[in-house]
Amino acid sequence: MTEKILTVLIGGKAGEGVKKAAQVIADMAAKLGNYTFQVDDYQSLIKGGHNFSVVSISAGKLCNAYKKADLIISFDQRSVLRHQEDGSEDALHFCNEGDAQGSSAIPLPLAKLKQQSYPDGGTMSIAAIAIFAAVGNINYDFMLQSIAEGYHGNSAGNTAFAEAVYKLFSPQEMQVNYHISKHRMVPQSTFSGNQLIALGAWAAGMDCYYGYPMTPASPLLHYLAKQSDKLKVLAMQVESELAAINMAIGSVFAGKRSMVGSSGGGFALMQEGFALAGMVEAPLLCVLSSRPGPATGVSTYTAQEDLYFALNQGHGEFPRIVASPDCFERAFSLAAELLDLVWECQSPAILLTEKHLSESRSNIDLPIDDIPEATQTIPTGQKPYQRYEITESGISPLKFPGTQNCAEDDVIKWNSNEHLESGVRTDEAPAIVAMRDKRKRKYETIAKATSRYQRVAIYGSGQSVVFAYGSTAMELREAQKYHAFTLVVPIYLEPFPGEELASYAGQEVIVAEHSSQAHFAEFLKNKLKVKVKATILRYDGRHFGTDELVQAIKEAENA
Amino acid sequence: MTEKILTVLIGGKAGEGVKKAAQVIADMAAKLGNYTFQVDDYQSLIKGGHNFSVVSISAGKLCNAYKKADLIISFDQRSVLRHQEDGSEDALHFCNEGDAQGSSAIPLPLAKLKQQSYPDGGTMSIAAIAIFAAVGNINYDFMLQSIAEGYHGNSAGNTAFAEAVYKLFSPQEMQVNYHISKHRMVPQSTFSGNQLIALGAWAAGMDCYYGYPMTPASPLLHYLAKQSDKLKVLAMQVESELAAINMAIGSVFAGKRSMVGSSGGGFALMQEGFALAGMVEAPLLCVLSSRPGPATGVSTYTAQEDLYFALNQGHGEFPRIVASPDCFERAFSLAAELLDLVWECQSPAILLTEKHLSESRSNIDLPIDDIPEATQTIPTGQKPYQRYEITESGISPLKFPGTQNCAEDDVIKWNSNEHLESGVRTDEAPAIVAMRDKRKRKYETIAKATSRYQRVAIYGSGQSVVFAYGSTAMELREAQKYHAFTLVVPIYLEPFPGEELASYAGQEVIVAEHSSQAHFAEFLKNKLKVKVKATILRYDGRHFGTDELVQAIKEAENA
Amino acid sequence: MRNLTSSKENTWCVGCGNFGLFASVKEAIQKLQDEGHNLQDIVMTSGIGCHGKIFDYLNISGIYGLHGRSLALAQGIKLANPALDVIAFGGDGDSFSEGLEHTLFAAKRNMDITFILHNNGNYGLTTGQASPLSPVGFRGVSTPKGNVEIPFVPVTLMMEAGATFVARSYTAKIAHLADTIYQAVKHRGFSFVEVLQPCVSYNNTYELYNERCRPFSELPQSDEEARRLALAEDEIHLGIFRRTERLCYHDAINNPVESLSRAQRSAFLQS
Amino acid sequence: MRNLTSSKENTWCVGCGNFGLFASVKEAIQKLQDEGHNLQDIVMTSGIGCHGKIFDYLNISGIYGLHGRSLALAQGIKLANPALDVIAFGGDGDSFSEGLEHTLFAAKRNMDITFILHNNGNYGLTTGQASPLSPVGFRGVSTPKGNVEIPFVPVTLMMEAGATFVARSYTAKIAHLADTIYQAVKHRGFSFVEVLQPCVSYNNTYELYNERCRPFSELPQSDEEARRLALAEDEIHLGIFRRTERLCYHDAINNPVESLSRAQRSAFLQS
Ligand SMILES: Cc1ncc(C[n+]2csc(CCOP(=O)(O)OP(=O)(O)O)c2C)c(N)n1
Ligand SMILES: Cc1ncc(C[n+]2csc(CCOP(=O)(O)OP(=O)(O)O)c2C)c(N)n1
Ligand code: SF4
Ligand code: SF4
Ligand SMILES: [Mg+2]
Ligand SMILES: [Mg+2]
Repeated sequence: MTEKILTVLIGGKAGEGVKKAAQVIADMAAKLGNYTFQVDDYQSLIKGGHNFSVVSISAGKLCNAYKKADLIISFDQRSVLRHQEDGSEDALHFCNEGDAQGSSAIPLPLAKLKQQSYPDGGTMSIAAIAIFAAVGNINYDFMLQSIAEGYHGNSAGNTAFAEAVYKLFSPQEMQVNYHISKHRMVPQSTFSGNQLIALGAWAAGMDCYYGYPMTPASPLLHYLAKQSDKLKVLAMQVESELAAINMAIGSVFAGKRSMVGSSGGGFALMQEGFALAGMVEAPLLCVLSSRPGPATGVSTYTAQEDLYFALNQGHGEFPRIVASPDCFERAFSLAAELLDLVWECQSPAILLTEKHLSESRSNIDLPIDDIPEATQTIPTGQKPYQRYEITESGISPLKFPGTQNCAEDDVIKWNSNEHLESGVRTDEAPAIVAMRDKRKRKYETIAKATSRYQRVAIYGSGQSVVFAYGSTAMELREAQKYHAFTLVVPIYLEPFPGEELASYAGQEVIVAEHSSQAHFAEFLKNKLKVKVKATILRYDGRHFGTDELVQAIKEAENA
Repeated sequence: MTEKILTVLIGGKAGEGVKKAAQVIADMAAKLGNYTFQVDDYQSLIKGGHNFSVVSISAGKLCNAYKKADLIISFDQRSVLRHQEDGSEDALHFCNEGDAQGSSAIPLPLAKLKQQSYPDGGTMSIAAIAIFAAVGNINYDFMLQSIAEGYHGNSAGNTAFAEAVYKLFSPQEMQVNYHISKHRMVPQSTFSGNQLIALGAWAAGMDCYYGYPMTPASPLLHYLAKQSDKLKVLAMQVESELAAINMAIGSVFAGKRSMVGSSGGGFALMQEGFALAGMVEAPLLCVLSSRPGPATGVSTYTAQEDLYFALNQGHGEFPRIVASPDCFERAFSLAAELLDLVWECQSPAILLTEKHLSESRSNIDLPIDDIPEATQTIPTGQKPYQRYEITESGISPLKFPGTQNCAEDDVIKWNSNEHLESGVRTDEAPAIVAMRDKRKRKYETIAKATSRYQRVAIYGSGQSVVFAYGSTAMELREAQKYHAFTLVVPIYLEPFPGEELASYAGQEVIVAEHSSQAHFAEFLKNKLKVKVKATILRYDGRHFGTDELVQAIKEAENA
Repeated sequence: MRNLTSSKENTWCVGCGNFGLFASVKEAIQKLQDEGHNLQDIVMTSGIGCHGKIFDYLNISGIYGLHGRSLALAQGIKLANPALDVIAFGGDGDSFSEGLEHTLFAAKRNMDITFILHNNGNYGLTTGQASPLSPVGFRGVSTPKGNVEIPFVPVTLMMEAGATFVARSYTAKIAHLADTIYQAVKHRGFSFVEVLQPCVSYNNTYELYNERCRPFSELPQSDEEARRLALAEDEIHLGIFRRTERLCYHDAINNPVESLSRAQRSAFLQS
Repeated sequence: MRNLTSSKENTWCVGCGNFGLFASVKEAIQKLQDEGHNLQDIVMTSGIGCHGKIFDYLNISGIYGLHGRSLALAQGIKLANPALDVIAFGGDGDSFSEGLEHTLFAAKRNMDITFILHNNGNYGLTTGQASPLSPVGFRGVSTPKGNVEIPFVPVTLMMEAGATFVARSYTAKIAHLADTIYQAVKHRGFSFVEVLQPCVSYNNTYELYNERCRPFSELPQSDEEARRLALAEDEIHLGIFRRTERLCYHDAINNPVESLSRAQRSAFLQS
């Protein structure tokens, strides 16, 4: 019952346009009526080294890229050697002549043609697209058009190179065993997870993004900076993550919906600011996109090691919200939802994700309808205005200086010290208790507010129950095509959706996650008293293979 | 069976020497054969406002200061009003004439005498000491000597003022109902918790302390800076907490035992550095002295809100050690023990404590014998030297550049990126897994190493089991004088001493802590599956009163 | 009319220079108000330290931030709403140690905010540690043998960083200080006012300042001249050292923050 | 004899200025070794960025630190063992953005370390964002419309902060750079070497530098003269701008770090 899947792997040096070629190939496949899933495997270097990108293509929705490729295109010898074992049966593997020695790769005169096409130098990238088009039986003009759309500049060279490579193949001579040009109705736009998070937050009113570059969160900044004129958004690179979070809090004080994002190391630097948001009750959305740690760790790979770190961000007691998108669509809708939620509850939230979702790409329809029509009204309280008016819900009135919701006499004081209702500092015991109790009541209010949303996703059904969160859920959904099991995914981690999950309490479950310490399994044991029958752990920074998961689950079942 | 206890409370404006007076009083009481316990209640201001200090004095060891005072000395009217209700039955309450109105306080011409004694201005401080001496029937010369030792400068004025105040009292006219001058053998030196932590770490070889001032951790810096010549220690105030932790890691790299300290906000800033220590496997001891949060919070009061924050310091996976001293003696011995432990295991550790221990003072004997004789030898590994040599225990050889343990050809590379055994960076999957597995094995090694130490303290016995950690244990020990219960105190929190505590698993327990969210109770539920019958929480920054605890425990028992 | 002084008990030490600073700030704000500025449009931030207490005393909207982050918050506010006049208060520990980076970057960007430095040459609130502006030899609880670091010179450092308005004044010269602050707020771009603020408890500099402070009134002709004045050792020159025009940040980026409605966003995404 | 180049594969882009810098550093170290310096006594630190990769390539002990913390680590090493020669490598993002504070404080303290700035005017490793040293108009992924901030001038900023040795060189002038680094390490106190380092991928400045760089050899007579040279716009002056004597930090504090034995400590506590 599984759909046919075509997987293309392109390998080469950084700077040779491996990722870009994969992107154009994925876009072409989507336009021709296929679902796609692209994963880039690259190292922290700009040129040289070894990069590769994988695009899986299918008539059905894909939740992961496959590890065995049907078509491999190697730009250099290292790639030929590295990917010798990565082909499926009957895989086609192409490389430049001279790089093939001792392998089964088919040599093509790529370097020579490249030189002829670009007298002043150009990129190997185009060759991959042309090979894909040729062996995929893709229309020549459509290929050229796709190249023109994907690459700016040197269009003559690109065309010449594409043509020369495409013509190396006689029609129908070598073909992949997959019919690409199906012209089905599939989503036409391909997005990375980061783009979806950015767009989702923007859809819910984000006006300011402050960031300091850090893989895999940097593309949030790049994307928003590039779109800033169109989206009328401020996307600013600042001097450090400390600056980012404090500037964002300044901006929410002035009434603008704001977001920050980083990976573990940068997030570590934002902890004090996160606690500030808790104290001043600033609505602030933070994106934490994980990579293997600790410290600098492995900068360009995926991990889920920061669960407890995220749940315990910042010193002191205050309500935190942590949720993690389990698919591309949710990256968009959850970002929007969380931004609304933080403004409703005046608390900071973390959208926790991983490189695997942040930087992978797929063609999806934006779930625009999941975004509420308009913001709930913000309470403005009684006269005289008191920023921290003590209320039953714990939510106090919010006003913005110099705006229309603010009267002449309103004095709006946000205070990092413990404070009175007026926002003025206090050290008095009863006042401290009163204000802490107010904030404490927000735990309940937040739990209630989130219960309006989908806090748990359940996919498929089968004998075993497998728990996962974040992008590991995608990996497991792909595995569900080959083996039936019930996949249970908490989208919200804090507040924990105990009600929705109550039926799993005490049950035997399998837990899959990208960590070496099985923190998520620990978390579920604590929260749900589940019995963890087996954990499936991967912690080398790479995503799970579909086969690998199927096998591990079967093993756990038979154990 | 409880010993008689005398409690002295001194209240006044900041800058009037309230704390200092209490200190000298405590020192006098200790010299005269009493145990003492001093708590200072002060606000974040330098002059003005309201401060008070409490000293309890007893023939038996004291674990807390009492809230009801037998002798109250108020330096100003605010103090008179504030402390009206704080007296025990028959309490003596003295104040300056003019401040007494409407209260039962006894007016004395303190301001007048002060002015006469110090034509150029002086401090009220001395008056409190003289009153204490007079109503405590303390030898006049001993009083003068104590003042001379405690106060430098203006000794003529001090003597004149002390004499004038002392002489206001006819011998034996008004007396506290406690015999102070007992000349028993008690510890003669009074220490604050911070001093003990500093000395303990120093005893175990600390050479460098880097800090940025933050209450209640600043006195670590002040004390070590003051003693630096004597102790041959470097105690340096640096530009930020980020600098502190990174400089400390630099110093351990060069072979010096180093320590940093801060409170929640500053610790939040050290998280990335803490993760660095995890990655480079730096032996680093960090002191986290808590105050109420979040953000700036309530700077000069006590709290235990940072438990999970401490347990989850830093992003990524690496072994962390967290332990909390449950009494003054342990502040000294645990600091020493942890410093040895981090060097043995090459991992960062947190000594978690609170303002209540850090800044309270008591006369104790330093448990010098608890400090091991010498450091375990540091493994230096095979040739060629590899910093991250993969070993069974996870502990790799440690060498220091430019020192004798280092050969001509040794290249010592510490790396914040994931690395090979040589310390050179890697992105390769098998190498990543190998190094992570090495670090993972340290969890076990650390657990084994700590099992050599006392990881749990159990005090008293009784029907109920009460759990606490940190200085809350002291508060409960004082309560044990009035009500019998079993007090169980994990000194180590991570690795969790599950073996020692196994007998409590599943039991009904009471948990006392300084937090509003009962994190420690949550922690015990997760770790030990205890049933928490009741939590006793205080979160206004003040310490628990002894009566309050006794009553709360009784209530829990009868519930 | 709004009283600029709040009802919060003032806990600065008697004689603290902060009182003069507070009075001057109020005078400057009063003048702005007289000229038609709306109090609703004036916003303050502060860090943590004795200086930060001005937040509780001054009856103006704002954020009492974390230690060292006053200028980061101020920049975030300004960018979100450029119509506001943003005044950031900072201590010397706050803004030249923990938060030095934000201070230099705010100047570099020529952010249109006013930064008032309470320079008391030490960490007052935490009981008198040396600050990066403490003189060599300063004895405090963390430098009992005397500070060995030479202090930064705030005026020249801020000039170096790119501040377009750079001034120095003294808390005991209320009229001078009030006018300087007023000018600073009026300036379009980053304004820096170093306020010499004696700390009677840990660094009593009244005598020194009273003796050496010399106000000047002519804007120096050049940066060299300004530097010479700022660095003079025998005399402490008070006045405006630099006042230049340069595109301020929110003008330079052609401020795109223009809150679109949900409907507009939705329409855009559907297209 | 130890090979100064490790066996780690070099992944700098072909043509990157870092190759010249690497060659110069090795030459300088070689010269120090020839003069009797022991390689065991030379220690390096680096931050994260393309510059940081020098850590893997140079066969010298040290710490590959966090982004921005190279100079904090370096100071900690020096204080713990003043006998070591400590060389800190930093990127312009690393040392003038994330870690700017440590950079300025290390200079202020006149820490006896050498700081080598790989100034490539952008964030190379993270794919070409603007850095605080990028020129106005620089287009990178975070500034697609062009950077609007004026860059800091590292030479004058470090002079302002108190560095006692301040120099500028260029990766394409290996002999000049090697000698500058050699002099910097020999200097007692904080030495700063700004290295103009073209980034062929994101900020290819070879042409500009080849055209405009002018080495000078006479130490400027005064700081004003040095500033004038450093700030010149038509020509980029290379050389030593400042070289002065001032007590370095570990001398000033009369370095008390003197590991007492456990027994000595115990005896002290018992007394
Ligand atoms: C992250 C952090 N570190 C340290 C502190 C403690 N702290 C509070 S005020 C202060 C120094 C104040 O000095 P300064 O900024 O000069 O202000 P002043 O009190 O002198 O006005 C410090 C270190 C803190 N609140 N937060
Ligand atoms: C705390 C933290 N924030 C961000 C990063 C991501 N990061 C790695 S290198 C780099 C910038 C590098 O620029 P630069 O220092 O100029 O070095 P270059 O690559 O140009 O040599 C950044 C932002 C990080 N590793 N850590
Ligand atoms: S300590 Fe100094 S700065 Fe703080 S209030 Fe007192 S005099 Fe002013
Ligand atoms: S990106 Fe630039 S700095 Fe980095 S290696 Fe390539 S050329 Fe050098
Ligand atoms: Mg100050
Ligand atoms: Mg750079």
